Amino acid sequence: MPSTGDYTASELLAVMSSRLLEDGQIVFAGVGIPLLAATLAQGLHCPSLTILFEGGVIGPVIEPGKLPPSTNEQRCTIHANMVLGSTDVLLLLQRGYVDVGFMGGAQIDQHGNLNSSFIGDPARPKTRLPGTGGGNDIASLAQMIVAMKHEKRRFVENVDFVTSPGFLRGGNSRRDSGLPAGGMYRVVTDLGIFGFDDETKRMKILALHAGITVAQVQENTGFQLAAAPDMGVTEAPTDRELEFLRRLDPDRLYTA
Amino acid sequence: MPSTGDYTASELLAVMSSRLLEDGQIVFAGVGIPLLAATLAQGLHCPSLTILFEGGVIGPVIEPGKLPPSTNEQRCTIHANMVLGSTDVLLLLQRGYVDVGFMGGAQIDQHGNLNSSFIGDPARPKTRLPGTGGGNDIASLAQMIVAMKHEKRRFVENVDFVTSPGFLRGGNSRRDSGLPAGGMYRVVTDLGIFGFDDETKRMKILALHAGITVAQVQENTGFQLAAAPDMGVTEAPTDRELEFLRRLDPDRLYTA
Amino acid sequence: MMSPSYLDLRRRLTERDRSLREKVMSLTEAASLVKDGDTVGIGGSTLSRTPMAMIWALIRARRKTLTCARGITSSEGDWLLGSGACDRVVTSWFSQGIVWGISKVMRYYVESGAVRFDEWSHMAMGMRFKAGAMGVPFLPMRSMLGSDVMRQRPEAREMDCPFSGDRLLLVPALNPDVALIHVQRCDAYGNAQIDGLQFLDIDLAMAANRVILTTERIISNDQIRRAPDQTKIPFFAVEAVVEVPFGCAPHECSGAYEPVYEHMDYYTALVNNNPVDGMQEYLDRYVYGPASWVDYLNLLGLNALLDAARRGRSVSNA
Amino acid sequence: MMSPSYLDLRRRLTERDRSLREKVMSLTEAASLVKDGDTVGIGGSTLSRTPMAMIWALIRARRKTLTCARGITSSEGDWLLGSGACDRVVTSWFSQGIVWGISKVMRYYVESGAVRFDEWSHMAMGMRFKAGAMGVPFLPMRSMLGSDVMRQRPEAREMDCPFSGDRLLLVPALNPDVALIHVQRCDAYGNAQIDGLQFLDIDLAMAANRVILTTERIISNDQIRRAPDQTKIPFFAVEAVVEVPFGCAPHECSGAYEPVYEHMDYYTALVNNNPVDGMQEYLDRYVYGPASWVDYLNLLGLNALLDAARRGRSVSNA
Repeated sequence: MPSTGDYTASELLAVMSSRLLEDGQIVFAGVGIPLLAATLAQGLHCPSLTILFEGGVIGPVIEPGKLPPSTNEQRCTIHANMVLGSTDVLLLLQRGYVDVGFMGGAQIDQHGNLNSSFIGDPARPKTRLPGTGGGNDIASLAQMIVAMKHEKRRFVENVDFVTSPGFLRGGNSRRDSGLPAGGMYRVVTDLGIFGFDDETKRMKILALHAGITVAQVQENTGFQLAAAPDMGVTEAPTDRELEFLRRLDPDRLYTA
Repeated sequence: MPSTGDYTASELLAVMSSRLLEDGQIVFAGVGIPLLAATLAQGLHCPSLTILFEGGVIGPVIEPGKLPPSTNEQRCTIHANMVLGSTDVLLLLQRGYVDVGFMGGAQIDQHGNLNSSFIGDPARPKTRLPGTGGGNDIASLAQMIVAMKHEKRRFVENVDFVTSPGFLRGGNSRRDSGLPAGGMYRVVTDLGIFGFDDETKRMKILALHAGITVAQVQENTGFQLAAAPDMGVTEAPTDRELEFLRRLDPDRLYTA
Repeated sequence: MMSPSYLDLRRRLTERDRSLREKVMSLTEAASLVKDGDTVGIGGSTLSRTPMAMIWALIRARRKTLTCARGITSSEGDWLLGSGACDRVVTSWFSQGIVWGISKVMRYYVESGAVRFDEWSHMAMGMRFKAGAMGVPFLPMRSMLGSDVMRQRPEAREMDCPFSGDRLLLVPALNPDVALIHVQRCDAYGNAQIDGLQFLDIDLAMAANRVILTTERIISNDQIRRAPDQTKIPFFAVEAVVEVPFGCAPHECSGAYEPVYEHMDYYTALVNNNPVDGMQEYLDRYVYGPASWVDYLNLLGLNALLDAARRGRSVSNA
Repeated sequence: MMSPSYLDLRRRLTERDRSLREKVMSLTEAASLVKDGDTVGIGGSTLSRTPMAMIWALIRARRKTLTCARGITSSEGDWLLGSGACDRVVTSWFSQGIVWGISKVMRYYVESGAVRFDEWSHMAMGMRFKAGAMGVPFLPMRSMLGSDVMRQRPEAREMDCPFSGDRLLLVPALNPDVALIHVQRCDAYGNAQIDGLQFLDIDLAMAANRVILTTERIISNDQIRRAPDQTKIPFFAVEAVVEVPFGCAPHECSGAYEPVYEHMDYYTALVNNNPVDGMQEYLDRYVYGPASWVDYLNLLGLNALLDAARRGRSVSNA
């Protein structure tokens, strides 16, 4: 039996982001924390949540202990309602079928732009990262939840490279670039839950996890973070949530 | 046993057009005479001819006595190599996979344009015909063979309405309209075989069936037909061809 | 048919309950999901997998001013025009089928100007549904160019390709309010499997704002999940599931039955002889008269249905 | 990668013998169909249905300056870069897989400037193959807009939609010289069936000028004709058929085997430790060394293969 307070940062991320999902939604989930969190939500409070995977899967059933190593492998298809082409599943985003895109992130900025392409100058990069995959498509076409570790090097004022668009340069710049739908909805970290100002589209603190202070968050963030006036404190992961998670990922593939 | 000379106009059309096909070709065939002729060619001199149907069929085997009533029904799919969406099979034309498009025609003009939409002024038509179906797509994107009865009302100077493009207004007008590929190759009628002048793109007589005169053809044609300098005479349908056809269509569904 | 904005198009999907829920209902209930004036996409082609039972139910529900879009239109188009349910047809071809020739019903209504017949090439119909399914406002294609079919469709636009300089035709997305599609089998949620010819149905289903499925039989969701790569339409596109054996009669359903040719012969003779009175007689006797679809089938005759089924099986077992 | 004219594109198809003919050959013979400098489209995605045996054969044939295009690139991309076969990658993502993290081989070659990495979104890769398959010069889409991914790709063009006024991105068709695709089964002519995830393979096959199929097993044309609606790639697109059981190892083939994880662990540790020498050691031992693909499999070990097959079956029977 886990006791409250006894969980990893990854478990915290999974639990907190799972609570943001609502029953009946269609969620386009990446592998890792998003997959775990969506499955957790489905198991506990969203029985009719539908999960989509980029490999081309609609409505799979993730079996405890049999987590897929990517969203492009046959394990993702077990007991699914439909298996279709990768382009076709991505087009569901464009057609407007998807309520929430749910991804991890390597680097994010004040406007919710994500970088998974380059560290340093893209012309002569220090590090060539893997690239966008479907991330750009998901972030361009759906409301987004991003789950990631909160570190200063990951929360930067402006990303070196906008791989997956948040609100671009803030204000209406996203809409004006040809992206009228979707946008960053929530960023979930091991320190708190973040949203975006309706007008400026800058990131703001919505809630902090128990025991975390604004100063701590600011210290780990490369730009100035406003706090929502009604900023709250999240409820710690419950035993029920943690038990479910640990049954799901007994080998701690994604929750170590 | 049929004796030479003892055949219907439809049989003549089927035999004459079947001889224009070459082994190894991919033929997009309409129902009726084209289907019969392609199957006849496959049976007698083109063993590796591949037939496509608009309904979404690649490489069917047409069984004698089981002719499909359209190219959109399950009979078309018997022993086929592939069944695919209608758009996908039509896109094979656009991609360039098809050697020959092979259709019947209701009305044709001097430049090989086909009309299957309107008789009379399209704004207040005397007769609303069924329309293009895939005819426009086939004629726009492939080399065409058209098999039809030779009557003055069907061979007109300019069709009332260009449903399926031949060479449009002749010369380079087809290419200049955005149709760089394909075009009318042969028109086969119960009087002869017709081609098109390389420059003017006007219809000309390539060969007449035995016993048919140029005067007879001209009499049944609503525009002036030139004769190719090397105009020939076709060889009458052979017993072998007629026997094959009659086995294929014992109920004379398409050869009455 | 003014195309809605992209955000409106998305909103029409997200307003629906897209959760995995049962949606089995009667033909009458399903018919109530279609409103007068709707654009209705019709699955199948010519005599194949036509959602006849659903069209029959729409006519009984006295729907009016529908715009009906189908790749290839056949005698179901007659019914829609002759009953007054439809006053605009968007299609590439409208005839009763090659065996029976051109539809006199279509001619009567179109030539008199009572019904509008928008002609597109078959591929253009496919591209329009595909654009709708993809969530883009148009797709480019290389046919219809230069023809009078194009000239009659100012809704399509010519373009010189910015990459190649090629002349292209851009055809606008067609997103029907509702698609009527008949399948061999689906589950109670609407996950559908389709055997044999698919026609334009997959793109039509994804282009439509919602799908009404009729099905030869309802199977369990477990059966669907055993072969998810055989699912052709996902449940969340579907708003209604109606189990209707012989739901395409007198047309065919691949692997289940061929057309009921006797009835087609009787029907075409009747309506072509007199497109108005003949059709009225047919509708009174076969559409408004029967108490149920099964009663309609009874009028076709069990013997004729079993013969059609025997021929259908023999084709798929050939 | 200058795109050929439409007529050239068509000519490259019509020059081929597209008749129904047997085209079964060895990996070595199939490799000879690929020329230095070709653009090669690679089927499958990440660790799934990767045509590993064919890539292995291309490296042994010492192909150079290939441009390799794939939706999601994994360790097969390492092989192509590390062997010098490929100097340009067109993809949306290049990593060894989430379990092993970012590819140090990719980093070494891309960061040093030796290899060009053209990044597109995954949907853009799909649209580019789809445009190629459809025979149009571009397709419109609604993502990549506003991002730096778009800014790095002047080959794509923004457009204000003439219908809706919406901003769209037009992505150019990608028509590879050759596509390498692994399938569960096909006949000797190349009619292919694919189980489970299809990825971008159907569009890739139709976009390419010719397809080299590797297959777990060759089945009879009779079997194909019994279920023609299960054929996913038509024979006339295919130029070579090579029967290669375990042809995706150490990656997976749906329903047949899962990845050989032990070997992936060994491989990634070796090459990430030293992307040049480690890769050379791997290539010498596993690619250039073995006399045949079966010998390569022997180095992976029969026990590991049977375990992967047991896991693959258990997934498909779950």
